[in-house]
Parts: sequence; structure tokens; C-alpha cells
Amino acid sequence: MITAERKPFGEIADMVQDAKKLLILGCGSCVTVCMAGGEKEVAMLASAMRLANRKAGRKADIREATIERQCDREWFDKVAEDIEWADAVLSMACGVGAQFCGEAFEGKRVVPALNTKFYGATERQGVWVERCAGCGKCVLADFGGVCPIARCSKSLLNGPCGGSQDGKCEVDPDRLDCGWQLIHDRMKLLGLLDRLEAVQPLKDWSAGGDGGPGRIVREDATL
Amino acid sequence: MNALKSGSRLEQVLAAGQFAVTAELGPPKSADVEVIKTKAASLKSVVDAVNITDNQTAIVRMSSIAAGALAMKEGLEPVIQITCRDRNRIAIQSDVLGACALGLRNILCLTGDHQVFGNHPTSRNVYDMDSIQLLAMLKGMRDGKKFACGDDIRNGKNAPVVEPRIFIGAAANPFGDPFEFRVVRLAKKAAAGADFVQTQCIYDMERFERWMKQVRDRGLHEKVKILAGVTPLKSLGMAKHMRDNVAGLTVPDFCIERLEKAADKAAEGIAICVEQIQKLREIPGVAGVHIMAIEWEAKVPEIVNRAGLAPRPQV
Amino acid sequence: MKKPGKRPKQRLVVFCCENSAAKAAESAAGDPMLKGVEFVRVPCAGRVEIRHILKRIEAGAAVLALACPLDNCKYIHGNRRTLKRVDRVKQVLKDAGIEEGRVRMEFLSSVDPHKLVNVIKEAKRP
Amino acid sequence: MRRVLVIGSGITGCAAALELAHQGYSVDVLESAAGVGGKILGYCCKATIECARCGVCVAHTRVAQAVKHPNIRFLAAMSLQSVRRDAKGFAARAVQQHPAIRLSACTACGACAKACPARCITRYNRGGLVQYSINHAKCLRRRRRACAKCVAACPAAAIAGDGLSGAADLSADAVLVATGHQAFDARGKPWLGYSQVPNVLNGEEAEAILANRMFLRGPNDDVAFVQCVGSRDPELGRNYCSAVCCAYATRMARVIRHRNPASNVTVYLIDLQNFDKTFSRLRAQLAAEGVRLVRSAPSSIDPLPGGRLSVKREGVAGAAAVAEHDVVVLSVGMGPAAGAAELADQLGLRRDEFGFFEPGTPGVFVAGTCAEPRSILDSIASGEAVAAQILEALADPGRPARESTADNPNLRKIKLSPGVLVLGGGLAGARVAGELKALGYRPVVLEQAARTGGGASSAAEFERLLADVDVLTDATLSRLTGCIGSFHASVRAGKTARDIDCGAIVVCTGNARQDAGRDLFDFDRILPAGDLAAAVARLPRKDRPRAVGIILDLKVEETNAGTAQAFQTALRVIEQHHAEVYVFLREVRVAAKGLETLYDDARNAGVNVVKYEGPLRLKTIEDGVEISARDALLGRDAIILCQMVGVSPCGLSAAADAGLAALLGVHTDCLGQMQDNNAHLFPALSNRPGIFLAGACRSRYHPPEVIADAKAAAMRVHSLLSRKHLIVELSNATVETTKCALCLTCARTCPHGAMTVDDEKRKAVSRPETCQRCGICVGECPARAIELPASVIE
Repeated sequence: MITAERKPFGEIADMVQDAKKLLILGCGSCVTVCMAGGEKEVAMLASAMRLANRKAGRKADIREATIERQCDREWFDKVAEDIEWADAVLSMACGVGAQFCGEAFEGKRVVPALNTKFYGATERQGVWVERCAGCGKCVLADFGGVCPIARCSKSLLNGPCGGSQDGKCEVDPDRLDCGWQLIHDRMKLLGLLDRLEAVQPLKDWSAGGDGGPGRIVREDATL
Repeated sequence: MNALKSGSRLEQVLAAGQFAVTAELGPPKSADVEVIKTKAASLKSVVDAVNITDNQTAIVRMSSIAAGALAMKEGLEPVIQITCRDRNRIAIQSDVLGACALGLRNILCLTGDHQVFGNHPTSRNVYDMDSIQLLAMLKGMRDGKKFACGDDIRNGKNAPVVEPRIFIGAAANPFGDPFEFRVVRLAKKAAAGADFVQTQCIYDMERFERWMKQVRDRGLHEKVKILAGVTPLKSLGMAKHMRDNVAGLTVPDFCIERLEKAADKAAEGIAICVEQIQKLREIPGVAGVHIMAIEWEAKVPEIVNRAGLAPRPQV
Repeated sequence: MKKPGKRPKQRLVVFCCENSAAKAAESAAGDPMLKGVEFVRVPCAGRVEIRHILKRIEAGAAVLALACPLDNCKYIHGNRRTLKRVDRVKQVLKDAGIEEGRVRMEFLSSVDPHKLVNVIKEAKRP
Repeated sequence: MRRVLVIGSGITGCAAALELAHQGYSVDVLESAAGVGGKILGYCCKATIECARCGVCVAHTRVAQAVKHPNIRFLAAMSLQSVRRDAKGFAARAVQQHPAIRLSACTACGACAKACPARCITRYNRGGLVQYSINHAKCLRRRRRACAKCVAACPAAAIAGDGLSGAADLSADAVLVATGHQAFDARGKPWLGYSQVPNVLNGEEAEAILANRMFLRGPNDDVAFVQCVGSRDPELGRNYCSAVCCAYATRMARVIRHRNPASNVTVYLIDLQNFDKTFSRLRAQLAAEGVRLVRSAPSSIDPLPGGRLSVKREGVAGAAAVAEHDVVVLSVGMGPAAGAAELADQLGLRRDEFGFFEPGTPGVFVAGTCAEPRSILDSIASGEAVAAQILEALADPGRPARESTADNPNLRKIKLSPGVLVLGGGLAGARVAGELKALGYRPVVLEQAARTGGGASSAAEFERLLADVDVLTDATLSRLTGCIGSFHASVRAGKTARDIDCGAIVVCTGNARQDAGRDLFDFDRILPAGDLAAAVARLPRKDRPRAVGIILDLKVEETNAGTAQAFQTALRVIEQHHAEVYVFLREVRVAAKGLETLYDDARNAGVNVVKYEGPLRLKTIEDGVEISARDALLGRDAIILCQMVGVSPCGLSAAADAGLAALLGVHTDCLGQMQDNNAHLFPALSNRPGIFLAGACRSRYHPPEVIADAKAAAMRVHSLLSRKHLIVELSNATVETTKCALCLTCARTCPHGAMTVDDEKRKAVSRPETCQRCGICVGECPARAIELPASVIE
């Protein structure tokens, strides 16, 4: 999923301080799962805004809504009226949803309440970890299913640097596993250790973010 | 190795089967040329070549090529370090051409310390490639006479091919994990194009010897010249810091104990270093020693002398 | 879309876990300190949601969440979950510039009615 | 219907009565006091923000449940006059000592208290236990005055009119003695000033004060606790450890410090017993919170002008040391209750040298603190265990009342599988299987090793316990699905795979000791203490060690089990091989029956006991292993050369199998052992309904404790499965399909494993039989998709 964290309250409040009518719009998919922008987070942020406004003597109407996904245009229909009503929409979706909301309602100011972080998985309740860097050309098959680009701090393709110690990465030994230790262990388990002896050539980064804004077209699905 | 690849002094010493000695020179954190002059003065004629570090530990310093050119003027032979952290394949190839044009003949390929350790931790890193890919790229430039993209190294269709003639080095860390992969890394570096390697500083002799055995078992010492790294311990504090805070380094207890007992910690540190060099010379496959006297360049002559490595051979 | 509910002004709302504070409150019934306090019984402190607390604070009340002592939750860790939620509410209040003391959490067991009276006394103190 | 007479309504009696009543037994509980519940009524909660696991609150819950149970009749203010065996069992006569309120009829309306002119009727209302009782000393009828105002006022006819002359003839198939204990009368040590000097309290008085107030006297008091008053004292004829005093004193010390961090609290002690699995954490907290532990037994307590107390003790190197305190609490030990001798005569019970009851005679059972000093939680375990024993002895596992679902669409009837899976074939597993077999079940025992036996125990006993039991050796659990009442276990035994359906699972997998000492053991000179005696005996005579060391407390706080093993080993080595034996320990852990005497026997036999402090080092040299440590008593370093050294594995016990815990969905605690640190789960419950725990996997190591654990676990299984059907109300958590994001937060946060994902409905669902209606999932769901019908809050 795309993981995100809510921005500090002060930053959000500054962005929307001149909105007299504010819609806080949650998203029901990834950011609900990673507890950053689901219905509960919307309610919590709305409470904080109301309390802060009251304290500061500001008058502002706040509406709350959460739609299934902000990355699909259709779901916005349900809240079209609220969006029309609002001076500003505070999107609690990832950067994708927040932008898409603005595209769906051109002329409406949409501001993000979240910082979008990475493609991640739930390690355990309350902990999300990065697993994919979206390089556009998946190399997992060569590395036993462990991505050297996302999981090595330096995205090394040919083995661990000298900072691998006791399975941990020197960049943050308390929290980070050495991605290459994981690759090594997995390849060993799979009996494929010898494959790591091949020198990996330079990677084509143009398939991912370095190739400009991405676009996928499924010809069979388009008309 | 009959025909020399670069003709550098370091290459010649190693080719002649002499026990090579290299040292390290950290460029200044300013545009101050005097720093290079002072450090060079103590290293001149004492060692065969001197590594010029590339923004080591991700702290901004004078560029290694510029500092290397200045050091050369002072009579040293530089080994230019290049890391993958700050430049992409375009910039690095451009730098290599430039270095070569300035007469610099040795280039050492490194992945580079992560920027979080340095003074610009919020910067963006590059890591367009890793050190092994860098080695392969440089070998391709020298031997294949082509850029990484496949184009010939020439100024135009009819212009001559002028490839960089360089002696290519790499680093090796026998102390990182996973231990059994360490020798594989060396093999990959040799395969990618390393002519020589310098190791991380060695205190844990037992682990180094185990690693060297693996190296010899694979015959790697015959493909690539191995210079064992040493760092004299300046003080007890430094020894403890190296033991506790530097990933990929083990400082054995006996070193700490010796320093604890010694009245003159610095002298004891030098003594330990000299003993280590003598032990390293005994290990088959070790072709030289790389003395990394961190901000202590002045002590290198004493170490080289006491280790019986002076004077350096003329080539 | 929701708008803040209109509730009569409450001075103190106490969320009481049925397994501890609610029993203590029964034992302490009649104590003058408990007068005017609104008790909300919950099967476990872990049932209390952030929105429940915020809603009451928005309505002008102070909230006291009472849970079993840590490691003494009948449902293992309902109290720890609520502790985290109360911390979150505090953050929301801090963000909004509201005094964090508007929400408090205390831990007491079913056999400590005197402690219940004591924490309510503390919570009522302006 | 089977009938059992329980003598004593304390927590042990109530715990046992509840189990028996649940099985359809009719239980009479005789109580000589005016109110029921026994000692716990006067004990305080010892939690700071963290539970101290004293058990006072859970004990109240149990007593309250017992009071409400229709099959249990409480006979308060009555005592046993006579008892004799007859053809059917026992015929007993109990006499009313003074007027009392019948709990079963009382509605707790309070009319009697209002009507009483002498104000002698008091209300007890704490921890969900509400009861009125008549204070006999103040009652007018005691003074032969005609007063029946309470009788008249009671709308429920719960107070008998004839007060003093009542008597009851009771018949019973079995008698359970649960008469509890009596605290040592500290006047027996006059130099400590009890009852002479103001502000010198005993432990029970301190408990009673803190049960009702925040402080013993004032918030700034300097408080001292004096341990081992009337226990571990041969001169008083009380040469046993009272097992609970270290617990209550240190827990109260923490409470006092917590309530006023500026107050000084000191505990004078000899050894700190390891009374709980969270003990090491508690010790760290004591240190962090500044509770002073002073190793000394005070020699006198005297009043000072101004009201403070002067406490004299022997200080360092024999010099006297004096400290001043405001309040001193004497931690009085447990002794046999008054009347124990008489009761023993009536029932033909034997008593040990200190007056505690020995295990019963046919038809007569003993449990709780009348048998040995026990904590509240251990008393509950003892009560559950003895219930199983009674069911087995009467060869009648009972039959719980059947509930009907016919006219309630909100109820669902779920069939319970009668199968039981026991994981582990060690002491606990074999015991559980044996108990279950006796209760009519056909358990399947899974043993990871090639044979059953686990740690150390006699082969014959294993054979007896496991006869006719389906035992799979070399077997592991590979998958578990389902929930309480119908688990499906996939098992690999040797090369074959097998599926087992069962209604309940008992985990008895012990602990992984082999991993623990790997950095110490060379298995030649340094080996696990448990293997030491056998290893010495295996050596040829000429190679036998001249000196043997046994080391406890090396890495973790030692338990009773380690101490028992150490001294038993020491005695064996001395007797059989005449070697010198040194036992190194930090504390003498003797908080279980017989251990203090074992400790004395060992010392009398010549075992050298070294109490050490600070680090202990083992150095292997040519002719043995050098043990060096600082002798805490002599205050100097001790270096002892031993040819063989045993290191107590109990002290090195490692975590339970984390993989198994995850597979079972069972939580582990701060030590990595199974079962949360949670008094509600004690003894046998896990966080997952239907999965029970016994023995070392939940940190019970001492064999008598393990056996009690196994019985209690069997009782829990029986209590569940004997119902045949589970009747559940459909008031569990519900999930709104359109809102559920399938994020799995509920499944991850439900402590009971009740939430799963229904693939067809594309939403999370809760299992009604597992859901405990706590609402944690509702509180956590980020999509607000879950509701708990039983608790709707707006």
C-alpha cells in the first residue's frame, strides 16, 4: 500500500486558516489501513480544528467525509456537494488522492493533510515498513525476493557495503536490517547463493522515477 | 602483467613484486592549499602512493581530483578516490577523463559513506551505481575504450580514441557481515576490473587471516594486489570509539588493554601498528600495506621506518 | 458529514471500565465527590474511542478515562490501547491549543473505591 | 446430586466451591465469621499504574461469583460441631454461633442496617462483593436482650429470628478443608514493640489501612517493613518461609512510594523471595523508585520522644546501626489457623511439624493456606486443583446445568468437540493428560522429542499417567485453525501427518533450557545443575571431583525450583561421593513447603553456602574451574576451585518457543514465556479462549507447583467441555460490510483471536464463541466499521 503520516497540526492549520468552510476528506483505502487518513483520523482532525478555531475565536464550518478511494474519480460523486460547498478541501489521502481531488474539482483549493511516505507493508500492528521503491523494472527474481533498491540504504546491486554488521545497517542499526544480509540469507535458503557472484550491470533507472512522470496504458482496457 | 596498464609508480612497485606502502591524505575542509602542502611534506618519499579521499564520511572537503593535482605538485603520487554517493555515471566518467588529463594515474572506486553520517544529512544521494559497477565502467573505459553507453571515447568521428590509462583500485572490508560473502565481494571486484585493493583497517588479525585463506583458496591474490589496511591508534578513546561506533570494525580487547596499561598511549599505538604490519607481511598474498593515519600523517614516516619498510624502492 | 453534537454542558465525564472503576464507583456511591459527575460505563477501557472523548471535550466537558491497572485488564491490553488513544487525544488538544489536562487517564482496580474518589477529586480541581 | 462440604469461605474455598457448583455439585460453605470471603476482605490493591499481581481484585470477583451461584449455600457465623463418616459419606452438624444474615436470600437492600438500634450491621461493598454482616460483639441479642428489629425489617427474610440457637445437619460426599491461616502474633517478639509502641503495625493492619486510605498514616511518613517476623525462625518453632511476606511488603512499599515519591520506604530483610514471574522487573522497579532494601533483622524497635521510632539492627562488621522511621510494619508470617488441631482430630487429618495440614484422608481434602503458606493467586490455583481432585475421587465428573436456546433467537448453540490436545509430554503434560483421563476424556499428547518425560521424573509415574493415552512422539503442531470448542490441529508425527479435532488445547511445552546456557556450558566441567549429580556418578571413582560448585542466580533471579534442585543435588553428591560442595547464591529462595528444612539439612550435612553479590566469574584452569565472586556476608572476595560446576538451568530458563506461541496465537510475557503478566489469567488461562497453559511454559518450575498447575488446567478444560454445548449470545462485535477496508487491524488487535476475515462476505467477522465483548476492535477500527451491540456509546 501507499503509506503516509499525518502532517503536524500546526502545518495543516496554517494551510487552511483562511477557509471559512472546510471539508476534511478521508480516503478509505491505503491510508485507512495505515491509520493516517481513514474515517477516524478525519474525525480526530476535525475535532482538533474545531477546538483550535474556538480557542482562537475563529469562525469556520467544518464538514467531515470519507470516500472509498480518492484515486478513483467516481467516488468523489458522493461528496460533490460538500466539495462545492467548501472553500477548501483538506485531503487526507496520499499525494495521489489529494492531487486527483483537485483535478476532479478544478478551481477548488485542495490541500494535503498527509505526508506520503513509501510503498510499504504492515510489519505488525502500528508499524509500516518500506518494501518497494517503484523502480519500474523489478529485480526481485535476481535477489531471492528481497529488493536491494528499497531495502539497502545505498541501493547497492552487487553486495553489502562495509556497514553491514550483525545483520543491521549502519545507517540505523537499531531499526534497519541490512538489506543485503536479508538477500544473502534468502539466497542461501533457496540454494542460489552462487547467483550473487555475477556482476550486476548498470541499472536502467529510466523505467521508474528517473524517466519522468510515469504512465501505464493497457491497450486492451482502453477504447 | 607485462605491459603496464597505467604506468603509475604504484603499479610499477606492485608489478616488480615489491611490498607496497600507501598512505592516506584527507583534503582540507576549505580552499586552503597549505594543509595539503604540510601533510604532503611528511609523506613525500616515505610511501609509494597516497590516497586522496573523496568527501570522506560525507563531510564536504576539497574535491579529490583538485587535491590530488596539488599533491602531485608536492611530489606525491596520488590515488584518487571516487565514490558513487554524489555523482551519476555522467559526472564520474567526465571526472575520470579530467583526472587523467591532469596526470593522475590511480583511481580507487568506492561506494561511499551514507550521507546521514556527514554534515549534509538531508541531501539526496545518487547511487546511480555501486562500487563494482563503477569498477566495471572504468575498466570498460580503459580496456574497452568505450563509455558506459557504448560510445567510443573520442572527440568526433575522425578524432583519435584517447582512453584514460588508469590503475584501478577498490576497497575490501573483511570485517563486515555476512562474513562468507566478503570474499565473494572481492571476487566480484576482481572480475569487474580491480587491479589492486586496499582493505579496511585491520585489528582482528585472526579474522583477517581467515579471510585471506578464503582469498587464496579462490586464487584472488593472483588476480588482484591486496594491500592490508592499518590505522595507528592515537589514544584509548579512539580505540574505544573504533570498537564501539565504527561498523565493520573489531578492535580486540588486547589492544585496548595494552593502551590502558601504557603510560604513553600514542607511542603504544604506534608500537601496536608496527607489530601489525610485521605480522601482515608474513601472510601469503598480502602485497602491501595501506597506512591510514587519520589526521596523524606526521607519524607515517616513523611507522614505515620502524616496520623496516624504508627506504622505498626507486622505480 | 457530521456536525458537532449539542450536548448540555458537563463538568466531568468519567469513562468507567465495568471490571474496575464501575465497581469502585458502586462502592463509593453516595460520596459527595461523585456528585454531578457523568459516568459512562464501558465493558473495557479499550472500548473508548478517541471520538467519544473528543466529542465530550468539544461539548465543554473534561474527560477522565478510568482503566484497570496495566497488566490487569480482563481483556489483556484494552487499557494499554486506551492509554495510547488518550495520548493521541492529548496531542490533538495540544495541536488545537487546548489544555491537555482536559483529558486524563487513571488506573485503579475494583477494590479501590477510595482511590476513585481521590482521582475524581484531582480531576475536578481546576 | 453430589454434595460437598467446604469448611472456610476464603478465596480457596470459594474457588473450589465455584468449580464444583459449576459441575452441578451442591456445595455448603461453612464460615465461622459473620461475613464470607475470609482474609482478602482486609487486603488492599497493590497496583501503582501497573498491577502488582497480588490477586486481591480477582479474588473479590470469585467470591462475589460464588455468593451468587445457586448451587452454593453459605453458612456464615456457623462452626463445625461434629462430623462423622457414614455409609454415604459424611454427616456433619454445624451450630450457629451468633445471628447471621443468609447471603443467598439477602438482596443487599440495607433495611436491616437502618433498623438496627445498636448499629451493629455493617455493609461490605468492594470489588463487586456486596454483603451485610452482623457484628456480633455489638449485637443486643448477645446481651440476651430481646431485639429482632433487623429480622422484622428484612423484606427477604434473610435473617433468622432465633439467632443464637440455630444448628444445621449437613450431609456430604466429601469434605474440603480450606480454613486458611492465622498471622503470627507479633507480641511473641516483644522487642519489636508490637501492641506496645504506637505506629508499629503488623502486615494485616497495614493492608487494611491501605485498603481504605491512600497512606498508612500521612503522606510524608518514613515507613519501614521488617521481614520474617514469625517465619524462618527456628527459635519460635517456625522454621519455614511464609512465602507471601516479601510479596506483600515490597508491593506495599512500591504503592507508598508511588503515592508520594518523596517518602522514604525501607525494607529490612534476610532474603528476597522470588514470588512472581515478574519479580526481576519488580526488583528493578524497587531500585529505580528508591525503595531501600537493607539486609538485616532489626533487634529492637523503640519509641523516640516526638513519636518517631528507632530501629536498631546489626550493621556492617557487627557494629550496631540505628535508623529512625515514622511507621514500622512487621511482615508477620502465616501460621496454622486457630482450631486447626481440633479440626484435625475431628477429621482424622495429620499436620506437619508446624501445624499445617498434610494432604487429606479418603473423602477429606485440603487446600489453600491451611496446608502451607500461599499467595492469593496460588490459593486460587489450589482451589481449582482440589476441585478436580474431588471430582476424580468421587468418580463423578458432574454435569453442568443445561441451558436452553429454544425460545431465544439471540442465542446460538455451538457443539463442543470432546477432544483435548495436550502439547508436551513432560511432567506437566503427563499430569494434565492423567487428570483428563480420570475425568473421562481421551486426550492426545504431542511430544516433540522421541519419548515423553521432559525434564526429570520417574519413568514409572509417567507410565501410570500416560497409560491408555494417545501419545504422539517426535510430533509437532504445524497448523491450527478454528476456535474454542472446535480447534483443528494439523500435526506432524514422525513421517506421518495427522489432523486432530479438539475442543480445547493445553500447552505444557516447558521451556527451552538447552539454548540458555550455551555460552557457559562445556558439558564437561561446567554443565546444567540438573545433570550434575548423574554426571558425577558416571565418572570413574578416581576421576570424581574433590569439590563441586553449584551456581544459582547467575543471570536471572532463581526460583524455588532451582534452590530445591541445588540442595538436593548437593546432598546427593556429599552422601554418595563425599565431595566438598559449594552452593553460590544471591538469595536463599525457600518460599515453598519443605525448602527451608532442606536448606538446613544441606548446611548440616556440610554444604558450604556462599551468598554472593556483584558479578560471578567462572574460569576454566588446568585442574578445574575457578569460581570467583564477592562473599556478601563476609564482605570479601571468595575464590573456590571446583572440579565440576553445575549452573542452575532454572535460573537460565529461556523463553518459550516463540514460533509455537505465534502459531497458537498465545501471547508471551516480559520474560518471553507464554501467558501475559495478567492476574485474570492465573493459573491456567491464555489470551485465547480454549487454549490453556500449565507448567514451565508459563514459568512454573517447582514440581509441586507444576502438579497444581496441571490439575487446575485439567479442571478448566473439564469446566469447558463438560457442558457439551456452548451457548453464546449473538451480541458479539458486528462489522459493516461497506465500511470494512479489510485492513486487518481488528484481527491484529483482538486479544482473543476472535476476528477473522470472511472471504465471501469480503469483510471482517467476529466469532461469537470467542468474542469477549470488550470492544477493543471497535476502538481500533480505522474505518469505524465495527459496532458492539452490547455497548453502544455515542
